[in-house]
Amino acid sequence: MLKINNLTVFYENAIALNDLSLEIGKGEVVGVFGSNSAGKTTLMNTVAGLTLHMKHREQRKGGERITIIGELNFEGENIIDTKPSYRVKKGIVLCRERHPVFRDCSVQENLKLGGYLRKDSNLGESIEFVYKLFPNLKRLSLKKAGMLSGGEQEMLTIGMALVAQPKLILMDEPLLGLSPLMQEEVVRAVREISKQGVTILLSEQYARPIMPIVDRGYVIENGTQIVSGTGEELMDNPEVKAAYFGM
Amino acid sequence: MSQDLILKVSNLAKNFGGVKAVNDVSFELQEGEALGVIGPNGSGKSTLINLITGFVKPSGGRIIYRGENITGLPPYKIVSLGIARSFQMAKPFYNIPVFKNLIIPLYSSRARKLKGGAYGDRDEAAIHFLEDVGFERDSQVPYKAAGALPHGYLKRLELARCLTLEPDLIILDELFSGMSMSEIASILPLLAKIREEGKTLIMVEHRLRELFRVVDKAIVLNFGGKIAEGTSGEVMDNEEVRKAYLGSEVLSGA
Amino acid sequence: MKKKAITFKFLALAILFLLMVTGCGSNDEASIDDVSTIVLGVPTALGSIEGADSLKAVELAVEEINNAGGVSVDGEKRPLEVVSIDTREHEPGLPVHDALAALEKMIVEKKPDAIVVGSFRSEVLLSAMDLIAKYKIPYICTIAMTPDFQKKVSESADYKYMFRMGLNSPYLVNYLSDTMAFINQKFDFNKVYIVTQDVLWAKGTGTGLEKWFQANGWDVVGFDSYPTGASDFSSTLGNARAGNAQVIVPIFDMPQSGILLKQARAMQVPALMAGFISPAASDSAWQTFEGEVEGLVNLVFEIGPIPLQAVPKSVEFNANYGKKYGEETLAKLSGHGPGPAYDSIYVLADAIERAGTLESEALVTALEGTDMDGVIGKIKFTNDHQVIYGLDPKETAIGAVFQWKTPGVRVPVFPEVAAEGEIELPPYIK
Amino acid sequence: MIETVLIYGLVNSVTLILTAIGFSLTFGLSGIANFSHGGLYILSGYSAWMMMHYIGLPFALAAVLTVIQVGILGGLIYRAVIMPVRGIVLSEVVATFAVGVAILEFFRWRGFVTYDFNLPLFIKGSIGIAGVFIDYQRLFIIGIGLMLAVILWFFTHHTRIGLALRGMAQDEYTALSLGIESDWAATLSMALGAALAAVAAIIILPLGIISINMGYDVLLLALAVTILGGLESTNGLIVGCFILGYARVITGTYLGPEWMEVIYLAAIVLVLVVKPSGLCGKSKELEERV
Amino acid sequence: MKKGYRKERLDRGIKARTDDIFAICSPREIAYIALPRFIVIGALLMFPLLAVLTGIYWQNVLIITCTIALLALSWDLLASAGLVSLGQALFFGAGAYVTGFLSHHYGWPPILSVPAATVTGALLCTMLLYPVLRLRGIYFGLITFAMPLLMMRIVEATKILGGTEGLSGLAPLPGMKVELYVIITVTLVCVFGFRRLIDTDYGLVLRAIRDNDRAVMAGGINIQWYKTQAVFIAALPATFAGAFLTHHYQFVGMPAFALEYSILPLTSVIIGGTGSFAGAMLGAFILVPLSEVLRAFGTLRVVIYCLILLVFAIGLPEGIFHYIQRKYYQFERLVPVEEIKK
Repeated sequence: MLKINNLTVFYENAIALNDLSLEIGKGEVVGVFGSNSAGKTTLMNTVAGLTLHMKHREQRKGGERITIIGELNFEGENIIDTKPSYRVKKGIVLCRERHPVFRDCSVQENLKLGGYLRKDSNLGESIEFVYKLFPNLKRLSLKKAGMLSGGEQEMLTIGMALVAQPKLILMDEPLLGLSPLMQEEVVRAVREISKQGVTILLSEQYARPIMPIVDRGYVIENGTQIVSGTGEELMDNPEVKAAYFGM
Repeated sequence: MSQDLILKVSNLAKNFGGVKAVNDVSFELQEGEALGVIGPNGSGKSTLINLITGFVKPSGGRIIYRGENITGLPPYKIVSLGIARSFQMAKPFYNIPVFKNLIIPLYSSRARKLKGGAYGDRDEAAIHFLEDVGFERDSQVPYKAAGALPHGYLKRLELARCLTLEPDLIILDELFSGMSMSEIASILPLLAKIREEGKTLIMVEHRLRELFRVVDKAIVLNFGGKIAEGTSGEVMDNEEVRKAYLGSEVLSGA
Repeated sequence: MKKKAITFKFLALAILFLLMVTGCGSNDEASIDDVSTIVLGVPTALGSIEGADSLKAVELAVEEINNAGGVSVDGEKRPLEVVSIDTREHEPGLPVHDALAALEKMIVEKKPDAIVVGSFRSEVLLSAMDLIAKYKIPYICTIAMTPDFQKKVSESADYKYMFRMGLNSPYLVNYLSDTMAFINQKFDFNKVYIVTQDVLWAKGTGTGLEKWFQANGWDVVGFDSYPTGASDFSSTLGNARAGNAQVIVPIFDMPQSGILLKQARAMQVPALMAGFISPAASDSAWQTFEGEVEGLVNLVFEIGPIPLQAVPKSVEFNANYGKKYGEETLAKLSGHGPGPAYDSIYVLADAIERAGTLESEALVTALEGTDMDGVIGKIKFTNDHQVIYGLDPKETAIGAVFQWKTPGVRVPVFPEVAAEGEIELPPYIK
Repeated sequence: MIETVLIYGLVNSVTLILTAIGFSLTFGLSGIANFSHGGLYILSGYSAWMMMHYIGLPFALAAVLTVIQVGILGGLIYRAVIMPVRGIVLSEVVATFAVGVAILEFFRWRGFVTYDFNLPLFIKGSIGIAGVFIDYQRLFIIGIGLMLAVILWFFTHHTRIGLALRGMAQDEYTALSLGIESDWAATLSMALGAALAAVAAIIILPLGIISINMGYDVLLLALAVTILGGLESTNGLIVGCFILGYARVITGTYLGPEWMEVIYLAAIVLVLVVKPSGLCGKSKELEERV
Repeated sequence: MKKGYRKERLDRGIKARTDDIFAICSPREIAYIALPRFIVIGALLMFPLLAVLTGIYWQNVLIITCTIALLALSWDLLASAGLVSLGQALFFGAGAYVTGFLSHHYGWPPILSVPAATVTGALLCTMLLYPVLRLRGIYFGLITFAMPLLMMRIVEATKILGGTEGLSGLAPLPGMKVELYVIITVTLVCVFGFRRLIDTDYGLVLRAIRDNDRAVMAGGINIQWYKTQAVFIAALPATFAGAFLTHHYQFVGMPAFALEYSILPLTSVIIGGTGSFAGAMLGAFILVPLSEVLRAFGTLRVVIYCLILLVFAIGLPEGIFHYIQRKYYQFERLVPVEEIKK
């Protein structure tokens, strides 16, 4: 579905992604694991097109600060030079890290915004689906999103992406900063979404809770992929295990 | 280990526009102890720290530090009494070299008092403190711009910033968040060393396994209120804590 | 993309550099002074209506004199030349130094033999006096109105180069108080409300007027001053209504005073407006205000912008001005400035001819002895270098009070010598 | 007396709302402090006047055309001036301020300084309410001002585009990742703000005469009430306008108009000393809770 | 740009070597560091001696330029401590009025009243701003914006200090040459002094307050106190400028709080580049003479001025000084991406 070939990203002279290649098949749940500053967020942002947006903005201010080289092959089309909105239309939606929701809008409004690019009028159905997935949100639907707890905001973030009816959801550290209870809830939701046939690419640095549902995983360090394999394979790799999955 | 009371928090409360961020929280801390503060997101952990360190003025309650009422004092006075804190999001001063980041606390009145009023070589002292938390003096790292540091080092820098003030009570806000296992593993001995020096520790954490390798007891917050207090086992077995926070995952052997 | 950005940057730098160079260059060109012309400097706020009109009046006078052969200095006929510079004084937030820099630039680069029109704002005039004392150039100002000008002139001989042809605020008080006495006599009104702009000249005039009212048995219902730019006058109008004021004396030269006029009609305040509102002074105001100025009694500071049969020269001035600049421009002529600005050229020409030199000391002495008929009436200076204003154009210079009447005409009603109609109560006063 | 204060206080407050709402909206939606607001306001006045006098259009048509035209101009200003420096706040301020001053001074250069420029009233005449006379134009101001506030509220809360604009204001990158285009949203917000400035000009300017210096005053007023009310808060703007509007009329009536400005500026200083993030800006405090 | 290549910015070799002061050995390296500074100092000190060439008018312009440069420097120092001021006119006016008061009522000569006004004015401003120092960003900006307007209105409404008329005929300064040298020296001292100050540990604390005040508070530093000091230090050059120009024109009045004294320094710094002080000065030295040059355009002047301002603000958002500095210190080159990937 998505094939990333030799993706390289520079911030000024610093290299954030170094010749990274990975593949995501339809319906898979793929995990990208690595410590902070390993390049996970850059990868996610680059796939979603945000890095390109940042690059353009920096360029206008003068100075060639961000360089993106490589190929992003989504359903047979190279999307490396396309705008974020185009990618959303194609079906790639990103849930950014630290669940940044629209704080001053109500939960309901947030979800509506998720369906911003949808032309059909079945927004209500999708929102109902999200409410079914996260019953908590329904209860809070008129509350301002900024008043929600971190876990609820993460649910909302995922919910917004779902309303956009994506083919591929990118989740950047969905479990970061959540309590164990909330982590469980999110993992459950991811499994549920995957069952609907949506492809999922998620990144996480603390992989233990998410491992059971990941079909395939990549471990990256300093922008380069060092190990890849199925969930079990990764779990069995002693080096990786020590570093990323807890003792 | 002496058993003097170092911090006594009683009935602490804070409202933000009608929201009770911290509600009637009390606890005591003996000299040399280490306390964990856990709870779901938004349960008021960070606010609690902000209240103790003076970043937020409480709506009610008292904070006694070594017999002195420090409720509502400005942060710099609280620091000068010997309480230092770290931030959850380590935001260094990006454009200046790493060691220069420590000049700020070294410039404070507390650091100057400790040095007996002497000016001293601050740069040298800064490097010294960086070494303490695992930076290598002879590598390029301490002289590079702080913005280029990898996350793990940022957290170490954050810790170094606290230690520079030579505090008696250290409050660490989610030190482990965003660190990899190996990074945490390398920082644990450091925390152990700090405890050996007899310093008191308060840690806000989500990473319970790692937390309980450092602290003796913990309090659990939910919706701003304290729902449990005790050793790791006591906390873990508490039914209310499980319901509100832990879920079904069993964290044995911590 | 990148290339374009770089060229763009260099282009910007190049433009800047070019401007710097040409700026310094034009510096030298200007100093090539044609010996045969007499240079008159006009440093004023050219972006203001008073400044722009005064410059036009000056140019008209210069054209007339040059057509007649120029001014004879020491037997030699020399033409006049006008140089002007914009001081932007009328703009709020402009520091005094900027206006003074403009004045100094003109003096240093254009080397004028005399300066006319001059400062727009009182404080600029006062601080410009020190500059003029340094450069010793005869200076006839016609816009700024502060009485402190005369105080300074009489206090020190350093300031003897400065003269004023325009009205000052004490004279303004006199005119207004005389008008009020006239109104009192005519309609037996004695309840008055003063409302002024919060600037030096207007407030000073208001205070002077208040004293006169109190001394003459009037009941001053209220005295308000509005900051320049105020756009709501309901509090004054409400108070005036509640206090049953019969006359409202507005003293304003800001455009927003038009709001006062309209708002007074809208709030149906049954009082006669008599004072000075600059937007209502020109001939085109009836049209602008769609007739809402009816009944307003307004002062023209110095005649010139309004033709007065009693002063033949003012009629002539209006005709010539209309010929040169068009009737439409004539209709917009401001109520303060153009008359004396026009006359000051003739006064200067006269003084130069009498002195027979352009040397400033002699010129100042000659100016002090001025006695001639002009657009504004008889022109004579006092000891403190102020033209005397009075009620008879044969004796002194004169300002005129007119009333707006249907179908949109300005009828001079005061002073009585110059009156061409009767003052009447507008229909909205019962 | 008290009736005058009540009614004209309302007029003043709503006038303030109208003058500031364009500025505040743009700021709230895209974080752009549009310092050309005053310039656009005066430009609208002159543009409508020119359409009426040079082309001979009826006022209603000229007004509509002006609003559209100034709206488009606002969008263009974003594209040409703000986009290249987007994100550098001070550069944005300086650039838009330069545009505004250039517009104003251009008119001054073209000689638009005489007292002949004014727009006609919608309906002439006045009406007595509780013994206080008020003209229809001012009633229009109250009516249209309040109507605009309601329309804008509806627009930003219940339409797709309005929601998208608000979303963009709160978190740009999240909005981007949902397919909302940031430059498009900002252009739209600038255009809206500019159009609102034009609407304000067309309703308020008929009260008096159009003058260039008013452009600077309008900008100052807009800036003051927006910050006083708390940035990006429409409720705050309205509360701020009412406080300042009534403060002005009350001081004007009971203390003398010369104190109007002093009280008004002092009110701003006082409010900010007591409440550093403006009257309705409490989001900052909440952030610390997490 | 060529595919597979990227642009890289690298320090020039000479820059890398001269970064450490002890490494300098060759005249070329000394010149590399010192020349830009000496050219500026030299040019400024030479200016008054060239009276024949420049004419009295341009000398006058230089005085105004230095005045604005001082205000801009003051702005930049405040901004370095995170205080974005929109009201430099407050400082200017305070200095101007204090010296005006001393000179007018007590007849102090400028040599006494200017220094006294500099210090007293700065103290007064610090006291005025003390209660609002906890405000940040645009809120502090608005307060400072309102302050000079408020002062102006207070002078107007209460009629103290000459009211709307102001105080005129104050004692003059001893002559153009002395004036020029005094103000040039003060400007240079401020530029280089501030540049040095901001590099010390003290300056570091100020900059840190701007970047992350919470971290500084956690570092045990009383930021309120440091901000107060910053305001006082920053106010000094501005109050001096006010006092100096007051005696230069022998007049002080309400326009001392004029908006332009707030806007010009701000635009100067934006055009020149923030944070470097040299940028602030450069900006003033471009904008003020530019404005004078444009007088030739009469009433069109401001329009052209604004358009040029716009070109600079958009074309070089980082500021002219930073742009020049970057070109001086760094070069750019295209490198194939493969080469850097190790």
